[in-house]
Amino acid sequence: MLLIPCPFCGARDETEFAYGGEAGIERPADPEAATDEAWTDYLCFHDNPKGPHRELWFHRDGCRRWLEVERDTYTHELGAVRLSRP
Amino acid sequence: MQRYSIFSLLRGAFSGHRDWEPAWRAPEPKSSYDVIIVGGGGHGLATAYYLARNHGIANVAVLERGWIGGGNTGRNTTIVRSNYLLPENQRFYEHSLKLWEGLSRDLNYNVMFSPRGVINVFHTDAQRDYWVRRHNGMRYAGIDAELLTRADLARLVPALNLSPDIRHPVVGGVMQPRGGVARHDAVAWGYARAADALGVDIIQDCEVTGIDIQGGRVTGLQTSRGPIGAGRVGLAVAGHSSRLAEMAGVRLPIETHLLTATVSEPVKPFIDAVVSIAATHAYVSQTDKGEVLIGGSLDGYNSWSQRGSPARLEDILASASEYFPRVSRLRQLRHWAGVMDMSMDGSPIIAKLPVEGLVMTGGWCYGGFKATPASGWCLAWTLANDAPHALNAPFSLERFRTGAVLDENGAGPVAWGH
Amino acid sequence: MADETADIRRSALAGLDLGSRAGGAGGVLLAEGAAREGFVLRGPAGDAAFGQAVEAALGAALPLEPGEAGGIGADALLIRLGPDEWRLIAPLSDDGRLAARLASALGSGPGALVNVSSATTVVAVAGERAADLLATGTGIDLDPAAFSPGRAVRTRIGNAQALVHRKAEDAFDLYVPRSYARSFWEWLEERGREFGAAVAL
Amino acid sequence: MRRQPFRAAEGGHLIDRSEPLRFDFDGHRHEGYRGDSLASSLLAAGVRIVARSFKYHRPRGVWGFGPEEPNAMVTTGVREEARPNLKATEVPLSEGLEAFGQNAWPSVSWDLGGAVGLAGGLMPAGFYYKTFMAPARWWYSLYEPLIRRMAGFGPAPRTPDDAFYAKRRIHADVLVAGGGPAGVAAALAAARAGARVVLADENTRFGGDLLRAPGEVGDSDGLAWIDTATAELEAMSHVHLLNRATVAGYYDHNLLTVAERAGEEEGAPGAPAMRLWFVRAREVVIAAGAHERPLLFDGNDRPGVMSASAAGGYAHAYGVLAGRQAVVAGNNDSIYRVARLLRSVGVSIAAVADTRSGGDVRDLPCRAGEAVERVLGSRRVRGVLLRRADGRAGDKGERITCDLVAVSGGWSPAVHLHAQARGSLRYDEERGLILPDRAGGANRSAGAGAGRFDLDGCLEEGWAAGIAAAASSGHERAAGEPPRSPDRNAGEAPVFWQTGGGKRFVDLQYDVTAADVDLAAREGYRSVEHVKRYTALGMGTDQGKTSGMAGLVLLSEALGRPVAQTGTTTFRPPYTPVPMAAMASGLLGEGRDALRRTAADDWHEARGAPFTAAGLWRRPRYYPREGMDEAETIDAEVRETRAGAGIVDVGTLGKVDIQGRDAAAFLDLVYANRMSSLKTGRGRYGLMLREDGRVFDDGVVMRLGENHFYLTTTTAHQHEAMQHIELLLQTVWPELEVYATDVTEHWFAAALAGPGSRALLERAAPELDLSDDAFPMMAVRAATVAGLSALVFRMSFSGELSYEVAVPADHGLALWTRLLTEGREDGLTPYGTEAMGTMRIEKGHVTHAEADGRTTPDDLGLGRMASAGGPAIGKRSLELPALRRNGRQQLVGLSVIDPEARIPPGCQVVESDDMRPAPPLGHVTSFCYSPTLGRALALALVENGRARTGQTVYIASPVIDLSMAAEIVSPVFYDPEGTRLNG
Ligand SMILES: Cc1cc2nc3c(=O)[nH]c(=O)nc-3n(C[C@H](O)[C@H](O)[C@H](O)COP(=O)(O)OP(=O)(O)OC[C@H]3O[C@@H](n4cnc5c(N)ncnc54)[C@H](O)[C@@H]3O)c2cc1C
Ligand SMILES: NC(=O)c1ccc[n+]([C@@H]2O[C@H](COP(=O)([O-])OP(=O)(O)OC[C@H]3O[C@@H](n4cnc5c(N)ncnc54)[C@H](O)[C@@H]3O)[C@@H](O)[C@H]2O)c1
Ligand SMILES: Cc1cc2nc3c(=O)[nH]c(=O)nc-3n(C[C@H](O)[C@H](O)[C@H](O)COP(=O)(O)O)c2cc1C
Ligand SMILES: [Zn+2]
Repeated sequence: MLLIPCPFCGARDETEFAYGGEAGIERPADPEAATDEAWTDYLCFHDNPKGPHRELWFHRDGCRRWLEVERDTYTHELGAVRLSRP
Repeated sequence: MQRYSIFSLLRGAFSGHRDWEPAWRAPEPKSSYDVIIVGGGGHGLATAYYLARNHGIANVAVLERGWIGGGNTGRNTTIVRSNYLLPENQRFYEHSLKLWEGLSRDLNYNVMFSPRGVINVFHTDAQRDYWVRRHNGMRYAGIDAELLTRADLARLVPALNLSPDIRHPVVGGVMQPRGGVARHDAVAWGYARAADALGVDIIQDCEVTGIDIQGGRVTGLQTSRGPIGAGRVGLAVAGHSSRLAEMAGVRLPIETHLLTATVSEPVKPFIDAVVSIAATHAYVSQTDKGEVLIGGSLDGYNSWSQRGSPARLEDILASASEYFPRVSRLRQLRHWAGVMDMSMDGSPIIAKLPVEGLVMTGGWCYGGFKATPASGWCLAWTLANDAPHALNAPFSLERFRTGAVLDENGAGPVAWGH
Repeated sequence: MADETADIRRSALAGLDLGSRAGGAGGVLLAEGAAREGFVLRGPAGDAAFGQAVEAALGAALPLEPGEAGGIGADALLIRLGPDEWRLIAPLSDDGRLAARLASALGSGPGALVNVSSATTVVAVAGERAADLLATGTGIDLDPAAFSPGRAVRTRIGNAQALVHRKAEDAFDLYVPRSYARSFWEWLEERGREFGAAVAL
Repeated sequence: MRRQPFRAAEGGHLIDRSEPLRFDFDGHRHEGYRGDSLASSLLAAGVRIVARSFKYHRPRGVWGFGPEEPNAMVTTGVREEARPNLKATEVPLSEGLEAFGQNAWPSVSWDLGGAVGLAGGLMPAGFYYKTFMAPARWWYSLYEPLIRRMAGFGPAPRTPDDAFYAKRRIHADVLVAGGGPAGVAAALAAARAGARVVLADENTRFGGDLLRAPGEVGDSDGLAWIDTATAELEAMSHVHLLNRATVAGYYDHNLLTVAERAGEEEGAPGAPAMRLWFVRAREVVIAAGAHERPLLFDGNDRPGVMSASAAGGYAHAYGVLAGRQAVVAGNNDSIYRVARLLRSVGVSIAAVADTRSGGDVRDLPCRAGEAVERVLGSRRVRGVLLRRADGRAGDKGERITCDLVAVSGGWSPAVHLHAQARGSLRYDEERGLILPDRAGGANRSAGAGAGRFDLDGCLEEGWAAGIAAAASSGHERAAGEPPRSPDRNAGEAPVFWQTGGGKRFVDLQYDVTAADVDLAAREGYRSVEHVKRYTALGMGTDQGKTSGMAGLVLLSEALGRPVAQTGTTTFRPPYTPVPMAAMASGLLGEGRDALRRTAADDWHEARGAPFTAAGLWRRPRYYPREGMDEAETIDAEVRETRAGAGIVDVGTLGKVDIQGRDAAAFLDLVYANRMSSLKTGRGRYGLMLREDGRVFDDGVVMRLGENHFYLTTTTAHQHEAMQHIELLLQTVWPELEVYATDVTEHWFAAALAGPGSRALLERAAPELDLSDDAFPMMAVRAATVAGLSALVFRMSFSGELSYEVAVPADHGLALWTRLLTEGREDGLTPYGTEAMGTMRIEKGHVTHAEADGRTTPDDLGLGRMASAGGPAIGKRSLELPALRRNGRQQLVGLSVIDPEARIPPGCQVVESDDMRPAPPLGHVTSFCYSPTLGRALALALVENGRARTGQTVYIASPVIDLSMAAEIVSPVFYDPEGTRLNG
């Protein structure tokens, strides 16, 4: 069970969080202008590395902030964790 | 191929079992093959077998980075069924189920396919409407499906908790009688042996590390045992799909997730059907060896670790104990997890990729074991004809571009939501 | 006013008839805490004007440490729960006065104040084994060195989310969502068997 | 006859001879002492056959001393109370204990299943893959049921385990797994350094190997040192000592599970049967000791063949003679120690056979360079054949009479926890040991578990590990001097495994022989993982603790490749089996899923309403009436509401308070239709899409002030909607100043519906002007209703004139009862979710049955609404070709032609009523009997549905063989002009 160091609350069990997938996916600034390809890239085609991954976690049972977490998807080792909106 | 039968066993008994031949050879890789299949799980091995048997293409190698059957094929809860909602999935999985029904004899290897019935129980009106509708839809697709009352459930699964006083009481169920389980390892081994007998080279401890492409066409593979030339390449690597596709510069709408399964210590049989519980998402069966085999939902985040969280395990075991209270008297023997290829709509991809000669099967989510025969069958067809069969045409990559996704659960483009 | 509401106010635990369960003496006592007013205060922690407005209205500084529960007078609290979130807790007898002051101090500046007085039920857990009982269902470190008396955090305990206010080393107030309160109470009582949990009125 | 013929007159530090206990095994009464394990008391009683093997039903006795036991599997308790698959070595003796040998009928000593063993030749590894294939049906109808009946160890459970199981979460600086000399030293060092320590050991008493064999620490007895050290630890408030506590699993980020058999502790009445600890440790010291390895020889599974250290342990710890006359055989120095221990309790030593050439000891009948070739005796050991270990030709060997063969093949460090943590392993070729290599978490291994076999070394390593672990967790106080021992003999064992041929068992539990491993290798199952799966080696309840290494070496030999290249199978949790009930505890029923109740729930319950689930909430379906069945009652609730007035509890809807400068702009992005144009005091129905264009949620948005909104979400999606809003605010548009607060729990709400609702509300809220002008449709006002401060919205789900009244939930029941009292004379009818559902279907309103995650706004007939707003979430996806194509399924109404017909659940919509396979046109999403229209109605998603209006189709449920004709109509069946909204 992951122990995620929430920058606000401190380290908490994974069960307090909801996962949000890859972090930092840019939403096309003008969706109407985006091609189908660019738009569906944003929707469906995400990074899936075996290794370091930047991802979103929602601290549902704590500060209710979305966190950006660096985590190795193989070892589950954590890197930097920051609030998505400081 | 040395034929297996009760007589060959008797002969073996008299010769002290000294004369059994290897089930498959351990060849050195040739410098090139007409077709190379990457991934020695059930899907890869089945693909090779059907290429040789159905299409006469036997200059084929299956490259497996570890040992065959060691991926999800060797670690799943072995449920086989075709009780799907969407017509595209119904057709495909029903084709698969039909192949299962003749598989042991086809391969001359007992894969212990056991059609003991797959039951889904529901708890609310909404769930009832959904499950009955799904089974009515199966009937219209020519698939067996039944509605079960609580009395039926009590008869078929006496160990099931039908008390009205539990948190989510069971109000009824549906069943696909032809569904069941099979012996997972035997599926890999049986396909391997049959493919090998038709001339396929099964090469273990051979990791693919690169895909050679010239002029937009695949020409061969880089492997831990050196480069190997290939006319066509089929990827059947489950949770590793995105890595392999990336080697060819292709991105996939697939994420890799953790799914746990667990077994109890073995006891005498007391659960004869496969039961899935809608309220808590757990599924329970008892193997022929006697273990109660329990699965649940994903841990819910990208992972290649094959090690699940104890929190999910508590949850799965609590569900199993709630609905099979007697299970609480058993002890948990072992738990493990797999590397799941979760697609963005919960349905698979069996398709040509945007590189000439490169095709894949993947995105199997929770359900690829049951798909093994049909996935291999379709991928072999696609490789042989350079075009998808009608059965797998809907499972294209383009559907994610056009929006024509096959979202069984209506969960949207959230890989872990399916 | 407080009297007038007495007959219309109904606790989420009323249906449990705690009176009939009262009694016993064990390592931990469970009781329903008095109903309180609660307000969610939102606003930019780093904005000096916001901080000053709050301080002016409440007569106490805006707590800035995560989990810090600043006292306002004798029996009201302002707890920092998130980067831009606080919870104001006041006795019913305050009758919205603190909140009204706060609302007018915020004026049209950034920030928000939302009444959530009915949103939680207070469960008081006290006694030698109080922390052990909570530890049957929460992953936070309850060692007083890590979670000292006077502080409050939001976390998950058993089947509910809870705002946990540690009043003393062995006394906690748990603010649990109203609709979960009965299930939570029953879960707590069941887990408390190990400690001979007793119900107090 | 003496009650305990194999109990020495004295000795045994674990037993209390003053307290004899009686127990039954397979129906025979025996006696043992407090402190005994079932295994030690069975041995004391002279019971040698305690189980039958899995496949061949061979007699089996006790092999080991603790959790490594592969053989002595028993069931305790009878019938309802039976607990299968317990290891006799782990079952503490208690007064009146009833235990049974397993896998045998009628008993382990006379087992008819033994006949199976005669056909053993037909059952080599994997035989079932080779047969039972034709005819296909026979596999399932005949062979498989037979195999199922034969398989499985203990009896299937007949009842749930309803003992109390506890759980506890705890944080530690250092968790020490294993309380032998190394572990106790580590715990002491770490605790003295100031670290918060948890020390867990699976036995009833700390000491580890010192329980089995005496040793010296400092200049006193080792166990005495253990007692002193643990007493010191006990006294420290920052230390937790756990006995009978198995560290079961090592998980991510140093979370470990520890299963404490708390209920076994004496003098702890009411203690839980087990307490499952979840320890989050900064550092872990693994001091798990080592498991003794067997030797392979013909008949090595006979009752009477036993691990040497176990035989010695039974003598030392329990004063039990595992036999009268022993041959001690092995490949390392420990056999001499064992032989002396046995002799000290009165076992006569027939021979000590050491496979090595040296090691002659004068006081024992030593046989250097000799090994056991074969066991004599068919049901139990009657002797052995000893032969030269180097297998010289012409050597016929010598028969030696004995009833106990104590064997030691060396030791395998218990690397399980290290490996579970994903630490790597390395094979020490010279010592024949698999050892922990790189750690896979913040942990370190020490003592025998790390390959240090001398007591002094174990203490030293343990101490050092404790110091280091404390330091890594930030505690560096001086810990004093480490304990030392004069025992520096590492007792190394050369790699030696087998002699001769015959039936040599590798995995005693699953009856895997050396020949099976060989066969697997020849058949091409060459990976160690294939051998495991093909033969079942190591898959038993002992998970191969004793057999793993032997299997590995045999396979390596068969393949002619080094052990290091063969590798091990994967070590997985739990270390020893954990009761399901322990894992499940606290999570059954409402412990897992709280049951959410609205403020008026007590009233519904008192009124006898049956409930339905809505997410975690429960809601009343209808309010039963005297002399009416369910359908009649629901019809009455509908009719009375449409004719007069009804009231329904809508407290479960999600509610969100939205404030901030950019609130309006934000809602324009969240909802497909525009919200910024709302006037203060007015509300609007809103549609939230997912980014893929599918309808996600709907509700009403009300503007309470310039920058203040209040919105509702569906009951099902309240948490998801909140999370979605926060995601957008925090990651997509962080620059917006918007505060969203979930106020679902704060508000209770009830809807008054029906033409009579206005008059009723007028009386309840006299200050409120309810005229159409002052309070038009979709307006919101603050008011006092029934003496309570409330918010009143005018909106309608039922299609009638309707008002929703919201009050703080603490006042919810008061509002509910006061309105009902107020409305008594108007015949105000409380109605439940069934009547509500019927009325909304009559009006064609959608719910999640229609918005099922696959439908677009246009599919649901809400396309116009969605095209009204700006570039909100999900809008772009609506442009994708598949979402615009013709032929999508669209929402329609189905009006059943036969007024007597009732629609069953789960129907498909088809073109013909013959129910033969054919692609359906669509399916029913919601259905009801409409008392208003006097026929059954349905909402359905039908291919090109809107264009089919007027066509006749069939609603069908093949699983119950029922179909009926229906006409496709507009989904708004009732009052399409909306005139009734005005009352
Ligand atoms: C816990 C669990 C329960 C499940 N339950 C069910 C169920 O009940 N019913 C059901 O139908 N499905 C179930 N599934 C899903 C099912 O197991 C899989 O979908 C299916 O077995 C996948 O088979 P495969 O052949 O595609 O993949 P795998 O068996 O995983 O084979 C892929 C192979 O590719 C190899 N590989 C990867 N990368 C490379 C490389 N670079 N070079 C060479 N080889 C490579 C891997 O080593 C692996 O052996 C479950 C899965 C899990 C994990
Ligand atoms: N050749 C020999 O004679 C020989 C060989 C090996 C060890 N030994 C002796 O054994 C001792 C080794 O000391 P040590 O402290 O390293 O080991 P130990 O075997 O004395 O103690 C390990 C303890 O950990 C317990 N344990 C193991 N796994 C556990 C788990 N998962 N959860 C809870 N408890 C667990 C065991 O039951 C045991 O009590 C020394 O006295 C050494 O001399 C002798
Ligand atoms: C259907 C099924 C039944 C299993 N039964 C057992 C069993 O009886 N004993 C056991 O040790 N493992 C059993 N396993 C688990 C395997 O030992 C192993 O954990 C799993 O295949 C995953 O492989 P890994 O642990 O080597 O990664 C079973 C696995 C499956 C899929
Ligand atoms: Zn947080």
